[in-house]
Amino acid sequence: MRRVYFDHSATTPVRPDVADEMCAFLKENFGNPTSLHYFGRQARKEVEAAREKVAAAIGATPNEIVFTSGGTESDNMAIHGVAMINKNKGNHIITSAVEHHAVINTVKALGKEGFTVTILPVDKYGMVSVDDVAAAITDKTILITIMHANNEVGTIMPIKEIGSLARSKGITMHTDAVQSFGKIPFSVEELGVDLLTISGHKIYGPKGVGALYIRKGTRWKQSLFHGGAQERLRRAGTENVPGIVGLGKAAELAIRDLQSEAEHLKALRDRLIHEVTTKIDYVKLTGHPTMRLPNHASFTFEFIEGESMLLSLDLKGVAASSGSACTSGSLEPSHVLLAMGIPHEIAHGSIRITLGRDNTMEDIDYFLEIMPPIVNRLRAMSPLDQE
Amino acid sequence: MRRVYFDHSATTPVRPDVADEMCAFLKENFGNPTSLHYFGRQARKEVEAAREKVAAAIGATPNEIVFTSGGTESDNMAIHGVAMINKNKGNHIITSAVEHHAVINTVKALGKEGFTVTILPVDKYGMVSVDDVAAAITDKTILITIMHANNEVGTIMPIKEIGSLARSKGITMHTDAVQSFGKIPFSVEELGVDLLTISGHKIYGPKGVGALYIRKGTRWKQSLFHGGAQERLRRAGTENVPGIVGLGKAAELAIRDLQSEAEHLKALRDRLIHEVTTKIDYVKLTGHPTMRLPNHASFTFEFIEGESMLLSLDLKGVAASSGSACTSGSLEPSHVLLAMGIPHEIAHGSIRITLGRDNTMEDIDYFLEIMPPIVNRLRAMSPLDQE
Amino acid sequence: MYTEKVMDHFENPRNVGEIENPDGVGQVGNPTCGDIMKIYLKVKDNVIEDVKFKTFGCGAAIATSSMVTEMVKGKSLDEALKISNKMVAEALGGLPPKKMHCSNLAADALQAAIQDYMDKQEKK
Amino acid sequence: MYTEKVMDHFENPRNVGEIENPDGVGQVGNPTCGDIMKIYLKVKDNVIEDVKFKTFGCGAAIATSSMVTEMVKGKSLDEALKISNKMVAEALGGLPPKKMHCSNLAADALQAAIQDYMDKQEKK
Ligand SMILES: Cc1ncc(COP(=O)(O)O)c(C=O)c1O
Ligand SMILES: Cc1ncc(COP(=O)(O)O)c(C=O)c1O
Ligand code: FES
Ligand code: FES
Repeated sequence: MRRVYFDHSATTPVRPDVADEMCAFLKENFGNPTSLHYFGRQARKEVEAAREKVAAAIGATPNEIVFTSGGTESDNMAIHGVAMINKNKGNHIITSAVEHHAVINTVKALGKEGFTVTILPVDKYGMVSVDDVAAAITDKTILITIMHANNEVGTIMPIKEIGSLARSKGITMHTDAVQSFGKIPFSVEELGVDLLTISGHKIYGPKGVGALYIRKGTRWKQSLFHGGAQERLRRAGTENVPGIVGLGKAAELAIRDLQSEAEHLKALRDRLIHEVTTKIDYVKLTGHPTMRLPNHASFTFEFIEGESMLLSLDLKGVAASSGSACTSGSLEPSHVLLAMGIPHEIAHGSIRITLGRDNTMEDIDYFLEIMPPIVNRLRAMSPLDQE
Repeated sequence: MRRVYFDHSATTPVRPDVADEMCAFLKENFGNPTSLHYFGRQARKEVEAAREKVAAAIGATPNEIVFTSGGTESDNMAIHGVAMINKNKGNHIITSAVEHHAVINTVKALGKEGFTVTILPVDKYGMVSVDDVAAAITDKTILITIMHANNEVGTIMPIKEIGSLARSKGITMHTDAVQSFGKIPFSVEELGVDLLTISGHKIYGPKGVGALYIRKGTRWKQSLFHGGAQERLRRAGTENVPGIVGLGKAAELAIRDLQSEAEHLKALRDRLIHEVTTKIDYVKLTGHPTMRLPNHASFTFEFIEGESMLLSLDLKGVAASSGSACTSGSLEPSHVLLAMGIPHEIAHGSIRITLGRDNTMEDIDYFLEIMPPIVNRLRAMSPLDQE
Repeated sequence: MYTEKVMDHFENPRNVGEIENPDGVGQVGNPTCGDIMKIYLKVKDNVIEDVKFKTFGCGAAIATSSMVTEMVKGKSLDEALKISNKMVAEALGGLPPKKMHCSNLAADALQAAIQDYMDKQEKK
Repeated sequence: MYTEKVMDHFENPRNVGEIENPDGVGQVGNPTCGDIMKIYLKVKDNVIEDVKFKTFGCGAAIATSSMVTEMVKGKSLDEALKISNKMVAEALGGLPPKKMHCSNLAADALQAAIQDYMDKQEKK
């Protein structure tokens, strides 16, 4: 059966170059980078080389990069660490209603520990308004954490404007750039953020490794793991050296190819969006029509439910998702779509198609061929009024 | 130059079988195990197969295994999670003075958050006494966390006795088995513990992955990472699938080969200990003479300092350490040796030789050949009185 | 995550559709919570002669609807009333823990349809 | 982590040993903290004619001791007194941040030895 992978926002295949580098590493260079001896120094060298690559990819200096076990850890570490060190200064945190669970659940947990939380609404495109951020700021605000691009609907947020607002008020700013990194160009300078999260497995790198950028001078403290003195006391635990090497390589390649990839992806995406929304009735694009990730198409199909569409697509070899990989396993409709004002029953019928570097126009054609009959079959089964 | 790796307690090379399996995986099976589609299910299958292997290796059921980013995370997660859920029941935690920093620093941090901490002393062999544990228990005790085998001096603790004591009092028991797993046989049943930590890179598996065993019914809650619903809500963040696969394979092989490895290692170790302590003056074995890990030899050399010995060995191609990899980078003498009553100036002269499956008797001979001149050279440079 | 049986009923659902002038109709769930099941019955001499369903819901919802209709077709109302959600799930070779409630829906829709038939009988 | 220069001085330390009947001796550190440096001087016409050291300490401690002795040999006492820990570290091509204090020790031991010489001169 033809297999088409359309779920690149959930995870990506490891690029062959990255896998090769990691494998060579797994087999040969195994030292613990903390060790003083030859084996340790060899490993240390590679960790620092990877740190330079990651730093270069986002316009940071190597000392500002801390390696973690992934995007979730980076988000937790960023938010908790800023909250803990600033708790005598203020207790107000601003975030948005469409953040990844790694951010929103962390902020909500702090809300139960004496912090005051503002969860900003979004417009119908999933966009946070800079004015709303400005209006929410109080003299107790210590942290603004708003994602760079949304994983479910692909909307790109005005982080640059929010970042400079935060800076002008002396408030620490974090952004989760897990989805935008490697897909749209940016630097931490340009965005004006103090902390920024990335994850390896979303950029054709390995799972189980990520990084947190912490701008020099940011008031932040390590507050998740206690243990050894790794990562200059910013993250305890033996470094995932092959993972870090893979992340470094993946980051380097992602930036090198960003421009050409983006053009390729946009061509596929635009055709997909155009054809789906014109050929199938009662379909809507979710997320912003233009301020969106180049590889991201997401829709709602009325009268039918997301999982049954996904299963039907899967039976035809197409891997898509309905929102985030996390919510695929749950029963509630996406908090992102609800925050955008999409009614429950329509939010249940969401599908996300996220393209990647190996996808072709033939993949799009195949999807366009199989999707209409799937929709028709399920709609024929639906008890909902369809006029 | 001949290169001899004698630092297997810091980290181990990845076994070729394990590396091959991981590489195949890195290149082919890349799905996110949370995804419902084909690619996700393929990954999920492998994660669950690995979980079965790890469970089998310690005599647990698969549901009792949670995958983490390593031993440090497992230790933090175990201790913090038990403390958080039991804080209304009691606030007393018992640990020992020779724990790894991932345990002792976590417990100490809780000590600053309203918990009462008892740090038990050890005897001159680094051993905790069961009577001391019994005497420390109060009706507020909610957790006992004592390591199975010590990383710096190799001493194996009476966990079975402590485990059944804890159980008879209804107190939750955690043990850090990072060093003992795969080296000495045990099951969680036999040890009678409720939580147990293991780490991939100490058993010829990958870095950046570990597991926490949580006995069914244990009062524990996830309290480190907020985010997605992975690992049945016990650990948020996309699973490190290749790492998990590697850990599963490494665990399976470690248990399969345990007996034969142990005999091989003991033969090397015993000759090493015998020759070093008889051929060189003013040397003492640290840790227990018999209740010790089969691959572990650790010494103090009087009048000279550890790092200068390590550097000298390294110049001859021998990789050893002085205590834990973590403390190698620091200036203070090992907290473990001090807790054993070894004076500061002698503790500074410690060396740890931890053997592994690829070491040979020739490696031992080589060490025995180069070590005496190194000791002599450094002692000749030492201003300390040597009579 | 789903058994072969579930996937079979999802891919080839039995008895999809509506019955014109049904003797009983049951509907449970609501679009807000994301699941609606509607079951139509044709009853003769206390035996379910025909049954059809329409479902808005996940794969498990569709499969359990299909299975429940297959299980009751040709059965007496008394037998049909004994069908529990557990029996539906078992007939499908099991459901993932998170999806057990979907089988509730199917059994509930069936009971509602039978109840509707009985209510109508009484009124006659 | 160490520069080649450091490793060279660690492997081939210059001026190791003691001087019999030295004109000045300086010792700093103590075994509890893990570092001891002892420097012996032979002084003639205010010039350091000979210098030796003994050190209990890490690689950096040994290398800085060796370097400091090399730096002062043949120098006048005035020149020697100007040698700071920073100069020692620089002469070695730098030290890791954690090891900067080792160079302190070496400079301190030298100053102590010169002070000892001066004290003895005064008493004469
Ligand atoms: C926006 C966003 N943040 C954070 C994460 C979590 O990253 P990880 O899967 O590496 O833990 C994801 C992906 O799952 C994501 O899409
Ligand atoms: C006893 C012990 N516990 C915990 C750890 C930490 O494990 P990891 O390096 O996987 O974080 C180590 C090793 O560093 C160890 O030796
Ligand atoms: S019907 Fe609700 S999840 Fe299946
Ligand atoms: S002399 Fe103390 S660490 Fe170097």
